Amino acid sequence: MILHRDDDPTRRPTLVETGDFHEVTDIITIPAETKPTSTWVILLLMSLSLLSVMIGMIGYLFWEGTGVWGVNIPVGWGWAIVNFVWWIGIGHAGTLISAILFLFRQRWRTAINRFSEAMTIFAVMCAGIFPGIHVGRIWVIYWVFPIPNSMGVWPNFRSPLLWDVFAVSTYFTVSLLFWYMGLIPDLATFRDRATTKVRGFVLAIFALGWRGSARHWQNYERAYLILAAISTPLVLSVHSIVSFDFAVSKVPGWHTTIFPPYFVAGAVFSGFALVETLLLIARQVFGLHKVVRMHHLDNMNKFMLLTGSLVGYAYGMELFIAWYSGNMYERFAFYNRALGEFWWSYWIMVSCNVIAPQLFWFKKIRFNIPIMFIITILINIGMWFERFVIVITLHADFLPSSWGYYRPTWVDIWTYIGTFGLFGTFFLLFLKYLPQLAIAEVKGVMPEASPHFGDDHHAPAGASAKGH
Amino acid sequence: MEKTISDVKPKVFGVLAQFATPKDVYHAAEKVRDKGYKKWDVHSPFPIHGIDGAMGLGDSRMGWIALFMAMAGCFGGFGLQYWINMFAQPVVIGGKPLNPYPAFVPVSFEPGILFTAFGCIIGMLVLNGLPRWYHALFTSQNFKKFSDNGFFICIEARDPRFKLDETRKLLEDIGGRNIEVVED
Amino acid sequence: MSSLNLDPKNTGKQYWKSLDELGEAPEFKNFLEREFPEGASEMGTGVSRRKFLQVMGAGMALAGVSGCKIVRRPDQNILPYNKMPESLIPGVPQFYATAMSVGGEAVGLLVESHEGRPTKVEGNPKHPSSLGATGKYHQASVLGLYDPERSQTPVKGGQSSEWSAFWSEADVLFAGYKQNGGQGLRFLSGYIGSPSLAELKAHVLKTYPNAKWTTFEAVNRDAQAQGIAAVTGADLDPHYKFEAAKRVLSIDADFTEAESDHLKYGKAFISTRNPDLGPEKMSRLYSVESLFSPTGGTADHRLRVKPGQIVSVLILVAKELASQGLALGEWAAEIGALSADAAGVKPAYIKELAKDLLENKGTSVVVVGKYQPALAHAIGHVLNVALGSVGVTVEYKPSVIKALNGGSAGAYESIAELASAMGAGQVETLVILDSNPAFATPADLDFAGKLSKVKHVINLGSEPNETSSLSEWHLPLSHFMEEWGDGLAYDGTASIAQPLIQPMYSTQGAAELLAGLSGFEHRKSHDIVKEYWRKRIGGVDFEHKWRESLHDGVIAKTAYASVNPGAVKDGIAKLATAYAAKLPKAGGLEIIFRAHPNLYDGRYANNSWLQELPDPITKLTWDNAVFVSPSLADKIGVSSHLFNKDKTGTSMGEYRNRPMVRVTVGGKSLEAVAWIVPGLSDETILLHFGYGRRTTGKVGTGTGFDAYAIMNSASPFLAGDVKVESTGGMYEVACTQDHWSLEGRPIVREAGLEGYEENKEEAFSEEKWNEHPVDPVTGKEKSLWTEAPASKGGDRGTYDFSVGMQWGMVIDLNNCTGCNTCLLACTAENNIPVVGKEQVLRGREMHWIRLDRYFTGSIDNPELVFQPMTCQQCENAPCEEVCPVAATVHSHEGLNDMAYNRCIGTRYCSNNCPYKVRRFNFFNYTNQWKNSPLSMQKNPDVTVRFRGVMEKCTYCVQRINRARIQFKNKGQETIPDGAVTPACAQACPTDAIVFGNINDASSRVAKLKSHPRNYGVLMDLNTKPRTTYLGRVRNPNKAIEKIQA
Amino acid sequence: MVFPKWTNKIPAVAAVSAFVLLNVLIFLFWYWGSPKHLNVGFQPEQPIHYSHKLHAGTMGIDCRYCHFNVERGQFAGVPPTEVCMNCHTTVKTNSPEIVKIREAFATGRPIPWVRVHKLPEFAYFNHSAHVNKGVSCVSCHGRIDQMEVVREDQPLSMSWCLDCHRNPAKNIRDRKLVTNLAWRPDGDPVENGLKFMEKYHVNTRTDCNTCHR
Repeated sequence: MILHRDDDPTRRPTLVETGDFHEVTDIITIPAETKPTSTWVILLLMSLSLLSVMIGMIGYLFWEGTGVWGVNIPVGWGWAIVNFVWWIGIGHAGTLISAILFLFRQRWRTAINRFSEAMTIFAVMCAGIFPGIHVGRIWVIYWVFPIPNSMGVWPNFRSPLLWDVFAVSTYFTVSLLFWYMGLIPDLATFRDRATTKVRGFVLAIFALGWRGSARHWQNYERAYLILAAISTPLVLSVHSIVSFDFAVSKVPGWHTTIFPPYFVAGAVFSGFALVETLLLIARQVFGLHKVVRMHHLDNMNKFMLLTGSLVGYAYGMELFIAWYSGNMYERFAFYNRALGEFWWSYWIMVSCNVIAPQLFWFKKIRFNIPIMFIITILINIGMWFERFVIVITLHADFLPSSWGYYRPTWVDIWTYIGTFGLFGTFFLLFLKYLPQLAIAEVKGVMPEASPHFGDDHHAPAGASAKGH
Repeated sequence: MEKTISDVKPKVFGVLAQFATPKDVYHAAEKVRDKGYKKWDVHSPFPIHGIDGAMGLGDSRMGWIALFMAMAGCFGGFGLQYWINMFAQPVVIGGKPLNPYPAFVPVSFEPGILFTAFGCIIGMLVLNGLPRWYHALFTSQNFKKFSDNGFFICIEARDPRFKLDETRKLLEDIGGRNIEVVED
Repeated sequence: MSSLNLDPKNTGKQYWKSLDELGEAPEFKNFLEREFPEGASEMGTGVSRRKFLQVMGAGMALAGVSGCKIVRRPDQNILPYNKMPESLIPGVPQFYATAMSVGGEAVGLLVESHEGRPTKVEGNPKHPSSLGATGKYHQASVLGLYDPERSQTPVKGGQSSEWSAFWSEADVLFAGYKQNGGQGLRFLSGYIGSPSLAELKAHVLKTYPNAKWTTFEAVNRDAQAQGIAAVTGADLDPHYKFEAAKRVLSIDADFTEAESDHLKYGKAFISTRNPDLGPEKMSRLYSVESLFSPTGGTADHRLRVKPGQIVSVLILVAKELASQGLALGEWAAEIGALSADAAGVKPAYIKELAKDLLENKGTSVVVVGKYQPALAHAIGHVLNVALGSVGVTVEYKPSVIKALNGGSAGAYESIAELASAMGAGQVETLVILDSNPAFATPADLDFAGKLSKVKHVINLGSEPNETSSLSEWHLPLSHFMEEWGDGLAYDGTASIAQPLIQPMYSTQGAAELLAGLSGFEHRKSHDIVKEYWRKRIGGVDFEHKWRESLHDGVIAKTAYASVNPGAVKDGIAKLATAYAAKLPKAGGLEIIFRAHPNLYDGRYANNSWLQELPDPITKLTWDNAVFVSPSLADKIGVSSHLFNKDKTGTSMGEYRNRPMVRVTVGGKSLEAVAWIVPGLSDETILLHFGYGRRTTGKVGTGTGFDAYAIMNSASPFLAGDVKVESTGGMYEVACTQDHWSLEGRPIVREAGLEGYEENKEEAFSEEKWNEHPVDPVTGKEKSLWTEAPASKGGDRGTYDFSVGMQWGMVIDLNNCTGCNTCLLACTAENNIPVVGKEQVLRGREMHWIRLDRYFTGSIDNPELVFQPMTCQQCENAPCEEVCPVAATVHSHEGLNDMAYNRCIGTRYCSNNCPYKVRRFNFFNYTNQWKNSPLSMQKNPDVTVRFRGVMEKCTYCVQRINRARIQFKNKGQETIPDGAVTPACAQACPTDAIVFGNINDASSRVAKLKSHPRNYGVLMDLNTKPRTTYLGRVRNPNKAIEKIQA
Repeated sequence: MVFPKWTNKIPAVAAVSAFVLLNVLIFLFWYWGSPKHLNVGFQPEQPIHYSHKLHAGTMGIDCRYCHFNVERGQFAGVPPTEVCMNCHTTVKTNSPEIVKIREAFATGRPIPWVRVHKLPEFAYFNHSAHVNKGVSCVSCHGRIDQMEVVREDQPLSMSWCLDCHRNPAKNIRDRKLVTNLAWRPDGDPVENGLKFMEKYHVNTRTDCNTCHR
């Protein structure tokens, strides 16, 4: 993405029209300081009710056993794993956006990084639930951690599932730290504007007594840089490892080396889609038009076009290799995906993930809010079906005698819907009570922030804010 | 003279001056630096590009901490796996050798990342002496602006060159406004 | 861990630790209560204490906390014997010989008993009808013993009562009959297979001269007896000697599955199927049938004809033989006179078939199935005589059934006579011994209806059923493992059936009842049996003989001698007219009725093992169905609901509901679900009777459809003029294998004998069968790793599969007839739970062995192959590497160990298993054993698995370890070949499964592993399975192959 | 709002105390939570005050007189009441404890001994396999011959089993001496053990199926 407009530090980034730091502070903090809107309250109530549904479903699952799901032999994994991979995939854009764009000094990232980081954390929470509850004996799940015990037994580090445990928990922790670190200065801002005692107290606690000292900033920036630097490979590793759950196995249609890059691309793809979906809503609800500008969305659309095409390429490549390998089991697996009993899921996947994003070739569409909104939704659906298609490959593997069918139960369905409640609840709380944008960073990328501002004789401030 | 000042109760923490823009505070900082002050600091709502140079600060030590933690994580992770599979629980799994090191890569890599991340945030806090919920500067109402649009320089009384009047004078000369003596 | 964990409240009776495992023993409950309160939090939200206790109750659940006990273990009692039985070593099972009779034919058994609990049935090698093998019914019988819904007390008019009450009434009633000589007194029983009982019967009839005794079995050999008698003039049974037969013509005879003595026949027949015998010695089986029988599946040539044409085919063969110069003796003319219509059967086929039989004159044999009319049996006999088979491949012995039951009338005639007598009100008292006429009789008799006309119905039976509900008195019958008895094998060999356990409830044996009813003397079955045999074999050393026969399970020298059949002229002509009368008119749709392969005539409907046992051909469980051929399905417009897209099987999922059809025969109609069976002759419907029980236990009630409702006593097994149409209704059918086709995969490998002879090494090699043989390039396996045997480390990390005992298994596909016995044996040995229809529908059956069935060739007239598929114990096991908690790892002896108590249930291992042989406890299936005598059947040497745990075949590792300890205690390090036999291999009637130490070059299994027919499934995945297969070799007749082509 | 000065000490204090607390917790769990502590020393009240100290110790009755299945069976077996009666029809017939036994014997009501040594149901331990290879009773049951009332002497945890199965030598002795609880080898027990391991072909197994089936 070449963003000439932003890459010239001497020109005002189109990010914010104002040159006044105080105004920026106001724009971002006021929504958090005013009373919640009724829309927000309604949304929160809806989310909470869904959340309680999820808790109920999980309780029922604990009580009765895994059998309440549609899983069976041969299809030992069902919606639980599909949802897990889907959520974790969504969780990828966040940290990736903030980390990679940070490393590439993409200043427009400030428009979305706080959002996407938050989203990452909540998405990973939703994802993390599933591996936890999908095991048969949940009360001994702690055996997956290498804890010394009087049985003298240890986990098996050859298992991709165990890699998952480490990857996902690491990813969640690091994302949380990354996010919180970014929050510290902004919490200080909130603290210093606090009007009520309680608010001031709480914020003060979490602001850790930040006082914007240059000496602190120095360490802070370096630490942040390193975090960004390690988060990038982390993001790539996490979904690669998730893809190992499939790629390392022997199942035809799973056992393929293309999975890691293809999963990562897909993850970023779906992640961007959901970020944009939420961004569009937030933009509407909280009126952030001034900071979240059209061309940011444009950039994201371009990015989705790219990753979408990557995913499409992967689909094609899978088919080609299956044919080219000459392996009868592989061939059948893919024939069966496209034309077997689950053909519909395959074609939903293709049309949503490959065809839909191609519309972004057209500038008109990249700048059309409603259409891009629909497309992002489609992409999220498509990416869910991608995982479904992969998992369901189990229903017909090597021995025809063992072939079966998979059908979800109402518990499967409601557990999945319930996770949106979890996500929504946290996300709404975040939107309301925390800075939706990184205040310090937004200020930092304004021309006025430069100690050499105005030394040279460039176009006056504000000029470049208009147009494009 | 110093004596008397230091005897003043409550004792002075330092002198705080506000500046209008990053530019002003940047150049002011250069001057304070040239005067040879050591125990002083700049406070701004966001990191000002090159301010550490202007203040004559050395490089941050964060990198070394991170490197150390990364190593610890990686080798710790691999070591654990190696010990378990070779000694604690030497069983053949899937017909693979007891030490299938390629399989150990993920769980060596992830702890590396995890440790580094903790190293970064904890290291940053420790180096900055945070969390520090009480600080003399918080007693100044004006200082609250640092997190909004205020740029401050504070020269602390701990500095050997600190002389209340001179220092205040200096800050005035380099364009500081709302100058106040912050007491501890 | 004492096994003597008695419940303090009852003395003497022995329970075992499994009751603990199931969380039953009260002290165990509070043990848990006090042990795991903290654990409760691990259970997550909404789990009540009670549920939590159940959860923690099961064995492995303890694993969750065994590592970190929270509080000191509270008291738990050990209750020792007062006086300990001699020879009982706690923890060491004992075996007792006994015998079980089905349909009047006894098979000798050895029953395994743990501290007095019968847990497992094995065959008795000394018994001629078993030879060490068992059938389904024998394996399942042990479950019947513990069936919680067994009749436990006498019941009068629905009210539970006492034996004393019964006797006080009966004595009065029968005192009356003593006066009038038993006027209006009738007895009804199935075939009596017990000499002592037969004697009692005679005694009864002597006591009540005017009483009549009716014998009825829905499944019988009347036609055979009639046919043979007609041409020999004597009541003889044919005894085939397949071991000597080179050419077998089977006329609808399922002699490896359903015919008398099938266990023996199976063994003998299979012994001739080894291709290494070469073209001269290897037998060839021609099978003429309409339905697809397992025996038909093993045939080299299966001729698929309409039911009505089967006899015609036989006639044509006879005529063809005659025209080829075979002398049919005194029957030549009669046979010449017979008319035959076998439209659609190529004359050339018959010609070649006859030629082949003739060429092997003296070593060929014609076998006729019991469902075929008398005429067929007669002709069969004639041909055997003419072909000089008598004495070589078939011999004749007096009929056991006739000897013990007498009577010339067929079963259906007799029951019809009884029914009409009842209808006419001539029956005042009807004593029914262990049979269920109210259900298991053709509907046209309306037996149930007529029972109401009988004043006193006394019914002795093992379970409440349709008949008992209509009886005045229902008396509980003892299980054969609770009661002394005796029985005759098909060849007349007598066995004493000794009990293994005291009657669990107040039950009695038939003998005891009869004794009571006849002489008013209440003798115990032990005395009855022993007295009888004292009379029979008596002698000074009787006691010795008695103990010997108890020990051996057979009474020496009691087998019948074979006799030379006489020859009766124009017997055939008579039968021909009778046959012609019943023969449905050609061209129309025909329906055949058969006993259900698992439920027999319905008597096993409440046996959950048999209910969940897949039908050998269709793999249906929990239901029977109207079987139609693919083309007929098209015709009646139900195929779209049954076929999957490309007709490679019935659809896997889109249509979980299957179409209902209405079958109308002779005015009566039945609505049942339709199911496609490839290889069933067109224009034919096959319906199994035995299902559709109206009154039985929870297990059997309401399963399947009652075929008796449209059967006709005149011609019970075959009827013409059938209408069948789709009702539009739907019904869920639980099928465990929807897919028919092999999809061209090298899983089951077959070859013709010739091809095999030409190049044995090639015939089954990877190179020939695999697109990607194990190694296209270098001839070695490709592996990224130095594999286990080479890997070293730690103190015992060295695995070397070339040293010590290395277990392996070979399954000979030539031997497997798909009889399912292995599957039941495994269920009994390894505490495998039954999951019920709903769970099977979801694809969650728990059987460790999957008996795969594939159809090859055209969908209308395919060939059939079976392949027992169970854990292959891969050396490079894909399941192991993916388990996050190392719950399944490899043992030094090459076993793929599954530590249930370590499993957390991610199901990843199952996903990654290319053979899909792992089974998962989706629910707490073992709940079914709680508070139930069923728990007493469980094998104490095998952990009872709990919800959320993966399980699979272990090669019966508990048996391996028992043998290991036994030999090690003797100071012997290695277990000799044959000392360990897994349950499946032990039960297999045809020795298809061979198990042993592959490192011992002299072991059977090692020899087979090096056999050219030996191959592994999915070897190209480099899983190195320890279980391999011997390829299937058929011995087709080239000439006939040409004709078919 | 401005926090008081002392709040600045919180971080340091918190850090230190958290560290300490964590270690204490781990230690406590390690100690109090392990079978070593939970199982060892379990000494329930028995229905009859039978003294192993007296019978096995003072009078020196061999273990196998009562536990006669130990060399043949999976279970050593709690002796049937008749075994007690072998002697006590004549010996100390009028002691109240013996009276209890006699009653039990007469009524045929078994004596509800309280189980001391208990493995979970999924663990299969075979006495004969161990005793015949020269593993002494004392290795698992301790000095029963000195116990007035039987107590659990060893943790009987899985890792405890593994310890011996990995290095059995020090627990192997002459088969004749397995029931001699007092016996100690003159020399190094390991050396002595190795000798008999050789003799009895002791090769312990650590495969899962050794104990779990």
